[in-house]
Amino acid sequence: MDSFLTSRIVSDILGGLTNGAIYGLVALSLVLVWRATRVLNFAQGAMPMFATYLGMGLLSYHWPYWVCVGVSLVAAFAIGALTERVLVRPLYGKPEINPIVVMVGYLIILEAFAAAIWSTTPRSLPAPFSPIDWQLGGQPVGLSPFSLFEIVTALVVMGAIVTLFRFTRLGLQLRASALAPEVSRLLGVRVGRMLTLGWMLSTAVGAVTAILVASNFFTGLTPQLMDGIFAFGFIAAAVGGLDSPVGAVTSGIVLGVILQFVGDYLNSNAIILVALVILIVSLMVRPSGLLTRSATRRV
Amino acid sequence: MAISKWRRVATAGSALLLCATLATAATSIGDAGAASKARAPKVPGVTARQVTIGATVPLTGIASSGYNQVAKAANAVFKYVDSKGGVNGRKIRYVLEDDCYGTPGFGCTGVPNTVTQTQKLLALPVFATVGSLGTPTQDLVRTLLKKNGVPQLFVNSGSSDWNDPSQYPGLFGWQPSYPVESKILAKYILSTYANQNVCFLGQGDDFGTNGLAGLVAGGVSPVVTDFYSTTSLVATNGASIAPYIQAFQNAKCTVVYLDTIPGATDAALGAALQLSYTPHWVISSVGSDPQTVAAPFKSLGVDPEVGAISFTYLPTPTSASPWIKWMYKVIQADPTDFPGFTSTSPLNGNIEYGIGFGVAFVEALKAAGKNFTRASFLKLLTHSTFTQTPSLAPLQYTPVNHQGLNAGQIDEVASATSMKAVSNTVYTTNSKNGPVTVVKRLSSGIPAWLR
Amino acid sequence: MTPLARRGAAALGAFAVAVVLAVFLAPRASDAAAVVVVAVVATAAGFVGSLPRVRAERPALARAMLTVVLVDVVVFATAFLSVPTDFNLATGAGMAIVLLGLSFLTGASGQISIGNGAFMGVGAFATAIWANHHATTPIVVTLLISVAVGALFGLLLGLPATRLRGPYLAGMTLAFAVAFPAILSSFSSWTGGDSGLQLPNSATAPHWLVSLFHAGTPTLTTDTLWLTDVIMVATGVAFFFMANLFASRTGRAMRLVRDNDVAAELVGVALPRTRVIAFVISAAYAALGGALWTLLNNSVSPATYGFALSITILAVIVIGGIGTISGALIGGVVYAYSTNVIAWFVAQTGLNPQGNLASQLNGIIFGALLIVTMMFSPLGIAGTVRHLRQRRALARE
Amino acid sequence: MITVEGLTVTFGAVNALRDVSLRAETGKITAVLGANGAGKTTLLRTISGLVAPQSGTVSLDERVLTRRKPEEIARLGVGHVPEGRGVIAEFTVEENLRLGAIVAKVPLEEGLAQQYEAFPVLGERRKQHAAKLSGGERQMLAMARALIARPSVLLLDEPSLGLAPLVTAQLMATIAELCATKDLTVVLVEQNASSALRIAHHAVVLNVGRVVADAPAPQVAADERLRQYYLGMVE
Repeated sequence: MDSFLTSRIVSDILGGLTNGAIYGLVALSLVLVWRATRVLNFAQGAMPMFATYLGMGLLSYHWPYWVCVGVSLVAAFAIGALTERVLVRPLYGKPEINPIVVMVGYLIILEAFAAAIWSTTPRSLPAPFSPIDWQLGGQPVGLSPFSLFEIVTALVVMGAIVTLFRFTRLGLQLRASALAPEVSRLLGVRVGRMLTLGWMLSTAVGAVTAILVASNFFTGLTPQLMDGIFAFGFIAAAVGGLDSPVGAVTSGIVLGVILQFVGDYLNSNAIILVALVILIVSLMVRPSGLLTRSATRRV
Repeated sequence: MAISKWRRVATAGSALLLCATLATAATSIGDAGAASKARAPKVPGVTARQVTIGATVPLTGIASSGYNQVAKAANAVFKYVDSKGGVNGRKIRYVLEDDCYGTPGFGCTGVPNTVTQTQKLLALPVFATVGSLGTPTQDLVRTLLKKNGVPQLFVNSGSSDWNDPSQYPGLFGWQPSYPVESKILAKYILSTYANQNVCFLGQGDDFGTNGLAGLVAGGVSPVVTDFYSTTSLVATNGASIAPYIQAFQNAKCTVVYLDTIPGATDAALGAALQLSYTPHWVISSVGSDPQTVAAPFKSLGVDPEVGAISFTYLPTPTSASPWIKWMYKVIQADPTDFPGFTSTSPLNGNIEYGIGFGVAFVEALKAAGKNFTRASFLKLLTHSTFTQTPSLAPLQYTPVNHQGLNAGQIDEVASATSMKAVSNTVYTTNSKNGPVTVVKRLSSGIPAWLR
Repeated sequence: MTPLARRGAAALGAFAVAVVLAVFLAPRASDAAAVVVVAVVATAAGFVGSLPRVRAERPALARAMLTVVLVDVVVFATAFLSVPTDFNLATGAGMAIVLLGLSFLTGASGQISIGNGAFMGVGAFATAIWANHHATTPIVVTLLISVAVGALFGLLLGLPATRLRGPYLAGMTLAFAVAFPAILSSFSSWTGGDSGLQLPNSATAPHWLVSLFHAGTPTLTTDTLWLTDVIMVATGVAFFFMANLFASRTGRAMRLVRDNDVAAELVGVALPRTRVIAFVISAAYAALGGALWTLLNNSVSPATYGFALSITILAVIVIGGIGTISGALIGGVVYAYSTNVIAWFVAQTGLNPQGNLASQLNGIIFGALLIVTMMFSPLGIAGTVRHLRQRRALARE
Repeated sequence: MITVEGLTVTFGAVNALRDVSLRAETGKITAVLGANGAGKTTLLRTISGLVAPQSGTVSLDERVLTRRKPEEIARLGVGHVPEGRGVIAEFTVEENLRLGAIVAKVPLEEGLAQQYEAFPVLGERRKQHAAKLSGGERQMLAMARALIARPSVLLLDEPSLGLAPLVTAQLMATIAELCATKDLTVVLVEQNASSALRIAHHAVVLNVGRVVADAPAPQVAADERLRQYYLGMVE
């Protein structure tokens, strides 16, 4: 039993789940914005990165860890709200490339400002739990307290989002505003606020992700922290379907596991290539995602 | 219908004819330009009071952390020399262009590639490029600089590409080549970790392949060899390194040799930490600077690099070398680029590196005398041995060897900020199958005019 | 003065200026003669091309003339510029070709690609790989091969793209751009891995061409100049074809697709096919630009064609004017000179040029320009100029 | 009571409404009739704030509604059942109703119970997605969703569109009953003039954005000229 738990396959699965949880969270934050406002947010990695610098930067003033996490989340809410109000709102109803280009510009600016203020030298973030794998009979099992924390966090965040959407009055209004903004307004839903809220939620989910990423891969917090992760997150979201929070997290986790096996058994330089192939093939099979219910196009 | 078709064909034909005329005219005009450009100043980049030199370095992007200090440290040397009246009455203007190491990444948007940035240096013009960073990046501009007759000095890389005098007479390396370094480290591995399994991880370019070649030439045959790609490293935030480390653990390697840049060193050490895998680490000087490597681990309370073996061709900060004191003085005199640097700040490998080639350049310039040209400068350099220089052993160039340094000592990462020498023996060897020998004649102190 | 006479006078004036310049600036008689040839061709072409009757009845001819004038003027100018300026101009011209393709894709089909930097890389590597295996192939043939390879890759990626709408397509091309350097690195036996490839023959002019047009062997400087001119001519040809394409039936069909794809389908436009064609053309143009860059740089590395380049391409075309031809040309100039301008700006501000803020100014300025352009003038510089001219014309009436 | 005074709405160069005035009394059904493109829908959209008028005012009792946001107007008690019903197909029947109850002042459960009682068919299918409902059921759902908020004004845009004559008759009866029992102000926009006139108390006829008739419903129904030229009711 011990040898099974420490076997290559199990440790690949566990490692894949950890990476996949991160991909899933990025995908989830993309889905939140997409559902609310039909914008694919290319600054989805950069906005939380900025919030994380603002919040976790307080660690150097000896603020307690969890307080810094709280400040990061508040900063994320504020950045999300400001972005939606100032940058995104004027773009509703414009050709679909306009928001794409604006968000790319925003991404460039945020990363440049972060580097100008905090420099490109990585900052070390403490992991709240040990990042060292548990062992069984002297062999690592491919799972550390911190990676378990990552997986649990991803599931909790997804659960919270699903609960919010499915079972609360607020969630009902959020969904309605995304699906039928005009009808929702006629029923008294403050759609503008709901869209803003969608961006706030998404940025906060992003900030959770950014903090995990910055503590996890031994690369520390840098302005380009989320660049690579964003691409994998997008692939997960596109494969899962941009409309489905559960689909996004699920496909993120599956993607993580597949790529872990590719890295281990094939070559770790092939990870990106395989991810790209998965994306292209799945988009050819189901252009609106493998895990969405309907494939109808909105006109 | 038929008529309009013919009309179209005729139009296209006339367009092509015009283009042909144009090509003719265009190419013959080239001569006119050449003639007008021939009247350039005698020594580009050199006036009676100033020498302009330049470099392309990563000031932004993935490779910028740590490496962005190298050229600034060289510049600190130039500023220090300038404050003492310059070299032969000329001050040194050092122009740095950011090329982002040519790496992809959102953070480098709008930053042009190395070639374009080098062109900007040519436009100034510069007398030479000095200390430009990177193997792939500098490989890209070798031909361009040669074509324009611009010396390419002290390239910040240990690739053997810089030692090709017949093809590139103006190209000079500075640090010991990767094979030399790994051969000397191989000797250490053989004597200290005899009969242990060695695994090798290298960068997927000259850096990794040259390093492995030296290791093998030195008698160490790794049981597993892997090469990572920098682009994958960037895209996966270092996660792409983990499978290699896992494989090393599975192969029961007790010694792991890393030919990695600091970001990849971090990823490798981090992955091993996660797996509770504690081999003896042997890390190339390129990726072993304690301060840079320790940064992401700071909050963990553990620095997995402590105890790792590395190589250096410069005095360790804890040594008694007079150069160390001088380096502190030089850096403290430049608060613009090194704000808050005090006598207790750690002197990292990147700063030492920059000071090292900075001093080499001012010494060469001093030796070249008041009146020099590019040709006379290069001729002098190829017949020079600098014995009063920060490197452990003298810096020597010959008409057939442009590599530069070829000796160094084994050192060990003593803490998150410093290295200590394992022994004070300085070794040398060649890039081929020559033996590793002990250097008898070491560099001496600081020349009086630099003190 | 009648319009015809006015044009004639202008053309004569330009001719006179060109001749005077030529005589003063070119020291040798043969060069002066060459300059005169250029001046005459440019003036004549400009005169013919700008005739209202020609423009109305023979638009393709007018466009050809316009192309000739543009290229002539630039080539004429390069002869008197410094080598680095030439190089900048040539780099910008290569970029302009890429931008023409992207502009066509967006302007005519409403799609956006964030992966054109990678398609450039396809062309760049195709050139380097081919030249390394077949050193004797004439450069023009190598270029054509690279374009074909680029088009093939465009087709491969364009097929799934036919079924994707805006954000999905943008995301897919983004993923391609991010993955591209890593893909190149993993085929290192072909591509040279992270180090990339050098051109074997250093892109010297083909001997037949040199012996035909140059008196002796080309010197170092003429070598670069020769390349610059080749790139200018290539840009001219690319521009000419694009101008025709924009005005053609295919171009009109594509614009219909952009404006209303349901209606386009109703009137018989084959949607998937038009989308694929647009995608393939933009990829082919990108490949040509990349191939020319390889010639210009003598070498190629995967990192050059990473995500940053794709983003930069998007930035300059948006600033120039996405969906317009002139916007692509403006974008090329912006690309060539923006860093110089920003460096100058940094010097003026007195910031420490090696400091954090100064080294990030590129990003801050580019990002801000992207946002401001999209918010206030989505058609960029080209669109703004057009708008102002229309307003002035209206005011005159 | 809804009062509209001098309302002019333009889209670009097109006048959708020109100087329209009307008054919808409390507890009465006011039918707005006219051909396709007469401006009926624009009128309703302007009342509920989706369209900003060039000039003129809309008031609910004494309160001016013009230049308020639609969600505010909804919160003031104006229910709008839009053209095409606006049922959210991705939602279940109950979710649609819960959305309608966002601005309601009564507890949700009470409101749901009331609507299920009034429209038993909705109670039977409460867990089903609205996409699965028939046209008539969707119209019921749309009305129930508007009514659950207990509005004082109900704006109905072409409720009979796409329904079979029998269903339409039933629907009209329901509307009449609602109006009588709940003291609602109903503005009923219809192209199907005859069935609307059967239940309406008052009728306004629009033609190309202008009011061409404003009279008690029976009077409009009896006007041969109106019937023929504007209402397309030729026997």
